[in-house]
Order: sequence, then structure tokens, then C-alpha cells
Amino acid sequence: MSTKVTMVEAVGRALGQVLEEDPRAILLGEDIGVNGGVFRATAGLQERFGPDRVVDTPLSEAGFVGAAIGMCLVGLHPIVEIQFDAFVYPAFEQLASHAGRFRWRTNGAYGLPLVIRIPYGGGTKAPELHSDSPETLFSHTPGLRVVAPSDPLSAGEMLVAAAACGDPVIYMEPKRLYRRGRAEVPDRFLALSLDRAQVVRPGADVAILAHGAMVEVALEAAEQLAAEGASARVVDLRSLYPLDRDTLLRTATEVGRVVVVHEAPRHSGLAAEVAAILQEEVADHLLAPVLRVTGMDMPFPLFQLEDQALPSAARVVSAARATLEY
Amino acid sequence: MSTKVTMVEAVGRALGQVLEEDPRAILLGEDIGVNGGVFRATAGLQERFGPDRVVDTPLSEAGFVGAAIGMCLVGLHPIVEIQFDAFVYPAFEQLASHAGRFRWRTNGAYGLPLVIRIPYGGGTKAPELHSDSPETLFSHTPGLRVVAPSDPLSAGEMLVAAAACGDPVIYMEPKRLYRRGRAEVPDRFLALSLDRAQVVRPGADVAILAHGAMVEVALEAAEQLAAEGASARVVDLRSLYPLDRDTLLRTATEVGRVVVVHEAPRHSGLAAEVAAILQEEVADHLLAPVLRVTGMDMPFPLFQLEDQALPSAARVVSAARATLEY
Amino acid sequence: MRELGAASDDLAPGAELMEGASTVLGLPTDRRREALARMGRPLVLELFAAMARLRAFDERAVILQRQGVIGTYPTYFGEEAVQAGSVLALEDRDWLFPTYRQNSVVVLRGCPPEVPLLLWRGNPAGWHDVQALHTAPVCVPVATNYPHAVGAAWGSRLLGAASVALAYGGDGSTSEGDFHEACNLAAVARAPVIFLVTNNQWAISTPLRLQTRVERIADKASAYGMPGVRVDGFDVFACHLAVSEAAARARRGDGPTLVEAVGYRLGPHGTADEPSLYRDPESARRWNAWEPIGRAGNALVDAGLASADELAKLGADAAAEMREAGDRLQDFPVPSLEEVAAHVYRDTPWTLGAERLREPTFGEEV
Amino acid sequence: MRELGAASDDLAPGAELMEGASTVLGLPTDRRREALARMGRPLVLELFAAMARLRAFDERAVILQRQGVIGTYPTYFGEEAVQAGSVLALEDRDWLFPTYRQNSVVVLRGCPPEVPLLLWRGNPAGWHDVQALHTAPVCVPVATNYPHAVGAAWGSRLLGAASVALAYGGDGSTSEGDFHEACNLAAVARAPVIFLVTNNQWAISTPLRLQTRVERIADKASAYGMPGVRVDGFDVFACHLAVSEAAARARRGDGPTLVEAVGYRLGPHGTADEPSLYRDPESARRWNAWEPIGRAGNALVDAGLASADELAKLGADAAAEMREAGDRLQDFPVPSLEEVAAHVYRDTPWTLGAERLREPTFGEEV
Ligand SMILES: Cc1ncc(C[n+]2csc(CCOP(=O)(O)OP(=O)(O)O)c2C)c(N)n1
Ligand SMILES: Cc1ncc(C[n+]2csc(CCOP(=O)(O)OP(=O)(O)O)c2C)c(N)n1
Ligand SMILES: [Mg+2]
Ligand SMILES: [Mg+2]
Repeated sequence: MSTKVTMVEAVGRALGQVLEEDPRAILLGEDIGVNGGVFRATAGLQERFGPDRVVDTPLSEAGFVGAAIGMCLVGLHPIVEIQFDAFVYPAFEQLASHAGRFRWRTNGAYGLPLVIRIPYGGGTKAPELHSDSPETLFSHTPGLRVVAPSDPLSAGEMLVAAAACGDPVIYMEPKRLYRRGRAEVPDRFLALSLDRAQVVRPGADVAILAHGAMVEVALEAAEQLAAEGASARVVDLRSLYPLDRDTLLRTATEVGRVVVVHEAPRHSGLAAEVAAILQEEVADHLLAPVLRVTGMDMPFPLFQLEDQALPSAARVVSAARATLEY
Repeated sequence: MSTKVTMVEAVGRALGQVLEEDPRAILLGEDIGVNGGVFRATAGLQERFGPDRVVDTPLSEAGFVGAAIGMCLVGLHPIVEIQFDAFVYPAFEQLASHAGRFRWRTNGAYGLPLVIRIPYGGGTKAPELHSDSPETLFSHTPGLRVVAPSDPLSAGEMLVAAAACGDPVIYMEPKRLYRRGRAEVPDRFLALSLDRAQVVRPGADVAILAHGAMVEVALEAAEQLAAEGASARVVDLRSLYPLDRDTLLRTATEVGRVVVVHEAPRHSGLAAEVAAILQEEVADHLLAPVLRVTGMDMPFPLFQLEDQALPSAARVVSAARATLEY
Repeated sequence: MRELGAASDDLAPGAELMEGASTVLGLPTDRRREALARMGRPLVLELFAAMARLRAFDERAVILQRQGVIGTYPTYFGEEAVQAGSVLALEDRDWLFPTYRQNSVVVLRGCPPEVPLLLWRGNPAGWHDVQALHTAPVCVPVATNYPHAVGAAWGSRLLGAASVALAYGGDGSTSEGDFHEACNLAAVARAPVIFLVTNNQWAISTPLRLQTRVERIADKASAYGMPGVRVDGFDVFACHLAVSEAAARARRGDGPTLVEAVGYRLGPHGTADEPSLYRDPESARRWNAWEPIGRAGNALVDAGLASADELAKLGADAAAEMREAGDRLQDFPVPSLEEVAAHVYRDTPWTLGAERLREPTFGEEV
Repeated sequence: MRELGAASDDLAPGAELMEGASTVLGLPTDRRREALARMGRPLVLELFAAMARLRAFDERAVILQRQGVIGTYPTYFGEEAVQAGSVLALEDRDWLFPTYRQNSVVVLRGCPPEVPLLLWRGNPAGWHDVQALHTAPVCVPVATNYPHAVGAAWGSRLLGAASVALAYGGDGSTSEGDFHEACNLAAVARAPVIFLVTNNQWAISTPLRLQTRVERIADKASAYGMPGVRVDGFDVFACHLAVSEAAARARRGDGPTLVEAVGYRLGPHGTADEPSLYRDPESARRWNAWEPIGRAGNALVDAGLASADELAKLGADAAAEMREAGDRLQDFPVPSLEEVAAHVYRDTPWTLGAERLREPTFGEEV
């Protein structure tokens, strides 16, 4: 059996599945209870599992992320919702100084089975500080895993995998895709490998690497490129730390031209890491330098300008063209 | 007139100079008053300028960084000391959500003349969380400038320049160099341009780019390479955001082989950005891929392992050799 | 606006909650008339007019949001008393640190109303002139504005300026670390700052009892060694008096005050919120009886300080002002990305240069 | 250890400060003897022995630091009463959340003393077994351990385990946002947690009066709607009683307690600190009279619960134990970077694979 759901519904179903199958799973966050979260990702879950397993916290991100860490010590498996991207900043110390270091502090013996869900990114015409893309802060912070789904199915599967992973996972939810169409999902999500990229469109002339909401942009660009006679392979990175090295190297080797797309600022963003790895490891196979299409090195603009600031299919196409003409 | 001072003394002298010349300058931080700071960078300053200008704060980094932002609004020019690298994490939200966004929120009209001094990095046999290198968190955060000096003279000049810059500057002090020898400094530091890299050793075969304490490591590596007959140019990056693009491109174009060194973790670190820029902009001039010698993607290890984890001259030499033999 | 008539002394739902909160409107009729007379007609009318303008702004914003002219908007229906009372209790040299919920208080400082409306329209022309208005940009991350106010207050004392700073926040904001660090720092530094917490009993869907175990937010002040006062947040006169006292205290050098203005969030958290999901609509309906404009108007008419017509005209004028402001929104051009990029740093780095913002491409020779 | 003799009732410097703090050693002689007898010889001797071991550990660590065998070390001289009293007031199933200052409390839970010494030697063998000892790793960033304790306590209640969690911290830690968020959350969740704040009146060079304007840290509890108690931090018996009561309260389901143990930081902040730069050495000398081991010993002898010789032997045994532990430090090999890298994740990613940690080089073909 399968059903068609939106991405936010897939997240909710995955959470429900985890709560059902793992009696030690517990959800924490602001307004996730009766209200079902400001995006309604947890709608109905408090009713189903009770207020001890779906917990409305006081407004204190450092406090409840820290408490989730403590809960792990006594055997719970907390899944925390951060209400919006920029509101994870107050919890940064707990994540960097504790979450990422805990297994290491036990010489590998005990990890923290902790998931931090962060609805992130622009394109929703939201107020200031509701459109940030902070994934690089976490992928640069040792001890954390960072992943981002790009559609309902990957959202469900990766969330279930993150909950089973045994180490802290920063789970970035591209909120602009929350209600962007429906897709078939199974009744029960399988926990797939967390650190595999996925080729979502085959192609041989240029590869476009992206994650989260940018996968859709990459696909749109690939469509336009196809119209121009260029075949673009689109790779959904999915795991932002660690990157799927095999897929990266294979893609670069096979295709030779690479464009990396992300919403986060450019300087030391994920695309820089991909470019650095590729030129380091497979320079001889690159037919053109790796090009980056990213967010700007400025605060995410007020929303009347967001379409200009966000990577667009047009910008991706022109980057791809540049590598093709190199 | 000039005197020989250590780097930490140069920092102290620069702070004294700023307090003297700018009546609106004020220092804030933990234990910076009577105690003169845990590194003694502010020794004697409270006595000289009084407790209203050299202020011992309660133990609350978010609070006093936030207060410093408020002080800027009423016309003060605060210089904040963070006691150790990892203790800036609790202030991350204030820096990312406010400090970097303030001028932008005034359509360019008003900036925050704010300096955040952070003693950072390893190599001092310190306890956990006293050896982090968090500069990338800030260089990836829009609206901030990030700089790092590498010797007493640059420490004094850049601090004076940071204080005069008019925008928030994250001033990373490589604490392992604080007392590493003395150098001549003038009685009064000149405020030099904040965003210029500096060639600190000429060379033509390979370029080693580094900042902070890694400049010394780079120089040591260059010395060893010279003994092997290879001439290494060493560039002190100094400005980590923005990078000095002209110097980067010129160096890569002239030398063709580049190694970038930093203590911070590798994934999406500064070296990734440098590599990305160089392969993007001057790929045809690169005779070998840009190589990175960086900290490991793990928590900075307890100190008996720190020498293994920190980039060493030997690792830099072998990276340089690899590019030379490419 | 509610029909104006005789002030009622039995305002059921809040009565218990308001216990101990300072009040003017809750006084027995004679004493209330006396108190209002003591404040004087010019001031009480000014307070009423300010509330009317805030209300009109808010109502207009909600309409503009429905029309798609602006984006998500955090309405403050019912919080006009706290906002008008506090702004008018301060002088122009004093600093305000509003949150999203006090998004139009700049208007009471002389800012054209289209400016805050443009912010919700996502246009950078919505950023007001911080220095001219001595009002910080609207703060979105909860509680982070408290330390700013402490620094501004403390700094102005150090500069001998005697300016006071006032930071707004909600009941939920008191759970954040920044609230704590700010209160503590202010008390230690004896900063002339006022922490004005509007306790509307909800943080989005989270009721006060899940936010804190204390019943009175003002009680939190004792942890910092500063006074905490509680005021009827639906009573503009009481709010004005409480903030005036706190400001006087601050100016005397006696340091910070925590003011809790008790009320109820009569509307949704914002235009995207659906309160019926998490609270009984009846409760908001009952609290509506305390709604500050109707209550103040009744009291002014009853005290002979204003006529119902006069007050109705203030409301109508305000509505016209805000409707006109809304009509002007489309006139404001959206700046280019290049212009905005040039507003991030004093000296714009190459990374934000015009060429970087356009097509991605390979480098030119250097 | 101070020479043991008759307990003195006039302990000057702290007398005022300790006012209102619960005490055993400060009781009039008869009542003190009675109280100790009520606790019983086994417990009071166990408490004394625990203090002696902590003291011996600390003294040995300071010596090892001077010898260069370990690195910078945060001595806790004078805080043995708080630490021993609290650990022994709890059961093994209860969780401890120590800071750098309580770096050897694991020893009282059965951990070999070389383990915490190795931590200060910078050897990963210094990480103790968190699950076996129900003790979190030593926490370095001030106040960040408070929320962990809340989560552990709350979580164990949800799991029906009835374990209590105790977080340590200092006077300075109460200024951090994490202290506040943890206290608030604990109170709302009624988590069975104890916040044990050792008020030694200094945070490095920062005296209490620059840290907060309240004189009693216990008073901060009222902001959260939880009880705050104050205890003589140099009195191991009083500390034991206070924590036992807080633990009983927590187990009864009555939620968190803030316990303030008042004392004085008799030594430097750590081995790298020079207190004479910022405080009058006379003050520490005067507070030395309250030093907990001498005081407790005097009282036990006076109450006829132990002989001076017996106590001296406990001290000597502890000193020998710690000397031997120190002697073993060199035997512990330093793990390789590869081993440590394999301890960061359950499934080590390629980025931490052995080949990545060695020479930088170009990629192999894939
Ligand atoms: C740090 C942070 N976390 C979460 C949010 C999302 N958020 C916006 S308003 C709000 C509730 C605030 O409640 P309260 O402080 O009572 O103020 P009110 O909205 O009632 O005026 C939340 C959780 C935020 N803006 N900032
Ligand atoms: C977040 C953070 N900021 C700063 C420091 C540096 N530091 C270590 S101990 C200390 C003072 C702590 O004082 P207190 O809480 O009173 O505890 P005590 O050291 O007296 O036991 C400081 C500032 C730190 N460890 N963590
Ligand atoms: Mg509220
Ligand atoms: Mg202390």
C-alpha cells in the first residue's frame, strides 16, 4: 500500500512511525503539541502519543536542546524541532560543545541518538531570519551528521534513518518544499543509508549537484539545458556531512563538468568543499572548473528580493553553459 | 622610537592606544579588569582608564556581546574579549542574527563599530574547548569581517584598524603566539588596511597560504623546502573575510602551486574556499591542484595528541612536495 | 471600536489575574475619575489617540495581508495600551527596542506608517531610521533585544546622556537565556533600562503555565535584585504611569525595572496562526471585554475628559491615515540586489560587488 | 590537614555570610553532637573519608601539575564538603553532572583516580565510563551542564526510573543563559533535578558583587517557582543533609531544588591563576579557618565519633592511594590519532579514515 503525501506530511508520518516503533523516541519543540508545529509537521501526534512523548517546551532552544542531550544519557531518543532556521543559533553552543563531542568523550562507547529537525531556507516570503540556510555551520562542526531531503519519500526515509543512526543528526528540512506537490510514499518508511547521494536525473554533459529545495531548481535547469541539447546529470547530495565521496568522484570523473548549487552564503559554503575535493582528487578528469551557484554573502534579503538572491534555474543554466563552453 | 614586545603585549598596547585616542572606546569581557584578562592582554588598562572603560562583565557571553551591540547604537565603540575560542559559541546568535545584520537593517546608514577579540587555536596544552578555531563560522556569516594577525606588529596594526573599521570585526588572536618571541613595534600603531594579505616570504615554486599561528608553521616548512632546493612563497592571509582576492589570484598565477594551511576542521574550512576560488578563477594557471593541510574533522583532541592533529611543518612540506611532483 | 458608554467596574475574566496589578481603569469610579483628571486632558487624549493610531495600523495591516499586499503579519490587537502607554511615557532621546509585536511603535515617534508596513511587504524601504527615531530595528529572534537595550542604557549613562532604554518582550521571551543575561547585567551595571514584558499569556500556542511555573512574571525580578511591577496591560493610563515611574527611577540612577503588563492575546499569533487549534475561542471573547481602547474611551467619557464623538473622530482619522499609508505601498520601488548588497558593509568587499551578484562565470585574468 | 582538636564555635569571616544557611557544624556544641550522632558513625566517617580522598586527589594533582606530569589543573581545595556531601547523598542510579571543578567526583563513584588525572594529562584514557558511573563527562563550558541534568532527570522520570540528576556549578555560572533555561525548564517539567551551586564568591577574578546584585544565589530559585536552599558549603554534614532532602523531594515528584552551598574559593582558580593580582590574600587566609576537613574532623573527635588518629589514618591512606595513582599515569599509552578519530561517530565516515589523517595527497582513481 502507498499514499500520496506532501513533504511535511511525510515528515509527520515518519515521526509517527518512529514514535510507534521506538518506545524511547520523544519529540521536543516549541508549539509541536496541540498546535502540531507552526508548519503542522507534528499535527495529531500529541493526541496519538500523549504530552509526555510529544512535548511543548518553553521558548528556550539552548535549554531544550541541552535537555535532549541529557535525555539521551538515560536512554531516550529525542527528536527536536527548531521552529525556524535562524532560531537554532541560540542552541549552537549545545550542539558544537556537547552534541558533537559526546561519543568522543566516551572513547566511542556511547553516542547521542539525537535528531535536530530544522525547517530551513528561503522562497516562502517569510519575515527576516525565517529563511536562513545554516547547514554549513553544522557540517563544519565535528561530530555531527548533516542531511537534507528533497522530496516526500527521501524526507520520510532519511528521517527514519536519522532516528536510528545513533549519532546526532542535523536534519535540514527545505520548508519551501513542504507543500510543493505530493508523492507516493509507502505505509512504512525504510531506514535507508544516511550518507548516500542520489542521482536523480541521468546526464552526461554536465553534472548539477544540489540538496534540499535546490534539487528542484537543478532539475528545472536540467530540463532547460535539455532543450538546448545539453544533457545534465542531477545529483541530490542528501548527506552534507559526510559528503558521499564515491558519488562525487564518480560523477566528476564521468561527466567532467560540475556545478554546485546551494542557498547558503558562498564563502566556505558546501560548494567550496565540493570544489576543493574534486580539484584535489580528480583534477585530471575535470574538463572545466567547478562552478558555484549559491546564496549571496549577505543577510538573506527581505522577501521582495528573495527571488533575485536565491539560486534560480536561470543562474544554474548559465553556470552550466559556462562550464560547457569552457 | 620602537620597542620589542610579545604579541600579547602588542595587543595590550594597541588596546591602550585605542582607549587613549578614542574616548568612545570601551573594553568589555570576563576578568579583563584588575586581573588583566586570563592572558594578561588587558593588564594595567583598568588602572589606567578606570572601571567604566575596562569593564569586568558577569559570565554571560550572549549578554555582553548583545550589550556591546546596544552600546554601539548610542555611540560607543566596544571591544569585547571572549575568554577562549569555544566560549564565543553562546554569543553566536547575537553575532549572526544581529551584529552582522545591523548596517543592512539601516540600509547602509549605520554600522556597528564593534570588535570581538577571540584568543583561538591549539598548541598550548590546554583543556578541552580551549583550542578551537571557529573562524569559519564567522567568515560564513554575512556582515562580519574576520581577521587574524600573525606577529606582534600585525596584531597591533590590525587591532587598531579593526577598531576604526566601522563594521563588526571578529579579531582572531592566535594565542599560541602570544608569548612566542618579541618583535619591534612602533610607539603608535598605524591603522593599516584590514583586508590585505601579506607576502611574508618570497618564493617562486610553491605558495603556502596560512593565517594566525599557521604562518609560523608555513615559514618553517618554507625553510625546510629551501633546504631541498624548492623556493616557497609564504602568504599571510590576515583577512579571512573578505579574502584578499587580488593577492590570491596573483600568487596562484605567478607560482602555480598552492598549499593552504589552517587549524580549523577541513570540511568547508577556509582552505576549501581558497581552493574553490582559485580553481574557479585561475584554473589555467594552476600547475597542480590546491592542497589543504588542515585540522581534522574531529573535536580538537586532548592535548597529548594535539601535535599530531595540528598542521605541522612536516605535513606542509609533504603537501608542497606533492604539488611540486604533480 | 466598541460602543462607548459608562465604564463598567465588573470585568470578569481578568479580575483574578490582574490582582496586584496596578490599574487606573480598575479603580472605583470616583478614584478613577480623579486619577484621569490628575493626568490631565492633553495627556489622556494623546494616549487615546496613540492607541487609535496603533489600532488603525494593525487593522490596516491585517487587511493588506489578506489582500496579498504584505506578507505574514503579527497582529497586536489588544496590546495598544502597553505600547502607547510606554512610548508616551518616554522622551524622544530615550531608546526603544521593539519586537515584531511592537512593529509600529516607530509611528508614535514620527515615522511614516508606510515604513513599518513596507517591512512586512518585504521591502528594504521598511527599515526605519534607527538614529533619528532612537528605535532599534524590529527584533525577530525572541529575547535577543533585551541585551541591546541594556547596552544602550548603560552606554548612554557612561556617556552622561541620561537616556533610558526600553525593551519589549512577551511572556515567552522570559524563558530565553538572553532575558536572564540581560536582566542580570542590567542590575549589576545599574543600567537605566526598562524590561517591559507583555504577558499576553500565550507564546504562539504555548500557554503561560507551560512556559514558567511562576504565576507572575514580575516576580522574576527578584532573582536579579531589581524591582518588578505588575500593571494592567489593557489599561493605557496604568501602563503610562508604571513606565513613567520606571523611567524616573532609571534616570535617578536607581537602575533597571521589570514591568509586567498583564493581558491576553486577543487575536492570533500572526496572520498564519489558527488559535482555534489550541485554545478555546470563548476565552478570547471574554477577554475582549477588557480590550483597551473601548475601556479607555468609556472611562474618558465617563470622566468628562472627552466626548464619544471626539474619540470616534480620533479613530476615524487614524483609520484614514493608515488606509492612505497602505495605498502608498505600491509606490515604493524595490531596490536592486546590488543596492542592498552595498548596504552590508561600510566598504563593500569584492564578494558583494555588482559582478559577483550576476551570472556565475570564470575569472578574468589579473 | 589541620591539627584536630576541639571544634570552635566562633568562625569569624563567614559568620555573616552564612547567616540563614543550614548548618551542622555551626550549631551550639550540644546540638551539633546530637546531630552528628543522629547521622551515625558509619555515615559521618564515610563522609570524612570521601573528603579526605578528594583532598588527597586535589593535592596530588597540584603536585603533578608542578612536575609537568599533567597540564593546567583547576584545584578545588575547600570544596570537598560540597562534593562529598552531595555524592554520598545520592544513590548510584542517580546522575551526576560535574564541571571542571568537580573533576574527581567520579572517584567517589568507584572510578580509579588515575582516570580523572589522565584527563588533565591530556590523554583520552581520562574519559571515564559515563554509563557505568552515571556521571557525565567533566563539563568545561560554564553552565551548559545544567540543561543536561534537566534532561536526564526528566527523561528518567518519563522512563519510570526515579533517578535523580544533580548538576554542579559555580556562582559565576548563574549568570549564563543556560542556567536560567535549565531552571525554568526543570520547574515546568517538574524534573527531579538538583542544581547545586557552589558559591565560592569568585569566578576567576570576578567577585560575586560584579556577578549579580542579589546576595543569596538561593534567592534566584523564586524566579522559577522552585525552592532555593542555602547551606554552609564548608560543612559536609549540612551539605549531605541538604542534598538528601532535595533528592527526597525530587523522588517524591515535587520537582527541582536549587541548593546554594556558600563558601569561599580558598585557592587559585586553577594552577595558571594568580589570585594575588585581584584579591587580598588575607581574605583567603581568614576563610581557611572554615576549611571543611579540619572543621569536620574537630567535630567528629569532639562528638566522640572518631579519634584523631583514625581520621589521620584516613588522610594518610587517601594520600597514598592518590600518590600511587599519580605514579601510574606514565603507564597509560597515548592512543593514536587514528584510534581517537574512530571514536567520533558510530560509523566512522571516510573523512576520518586512517588515510585522511596522514600525509595530504591527491586522490586515487575511483
Ligand atoms: C529565538 C526564537 N525562537 C523562536 C522564535 C519563533 N517565535 C516567534 S514569536 C514566538 C512566541 C513568542 O511569545 P512571547 O514571547 O510570549 O511573545 P508574543 O508573541 O506573545 O508577543 C516564537 C516561538 C523566534 N522568533 N525566536
Ligand atoms: C561559557 C564559558 N565562558 C567562559 C569560560 C571560562 N571560565 C572557566 S571557569 C570560569 C569562572 C567560573 O566561575 P564559577 O561559575 O563561579 O565557578 P568556579 O570556577 O568558581 O567553580 C570562567 C569564566 C568557560 N569555561 N565557559
Ligand atoms: Mg506572549
Ligand atoms: Mg565561583
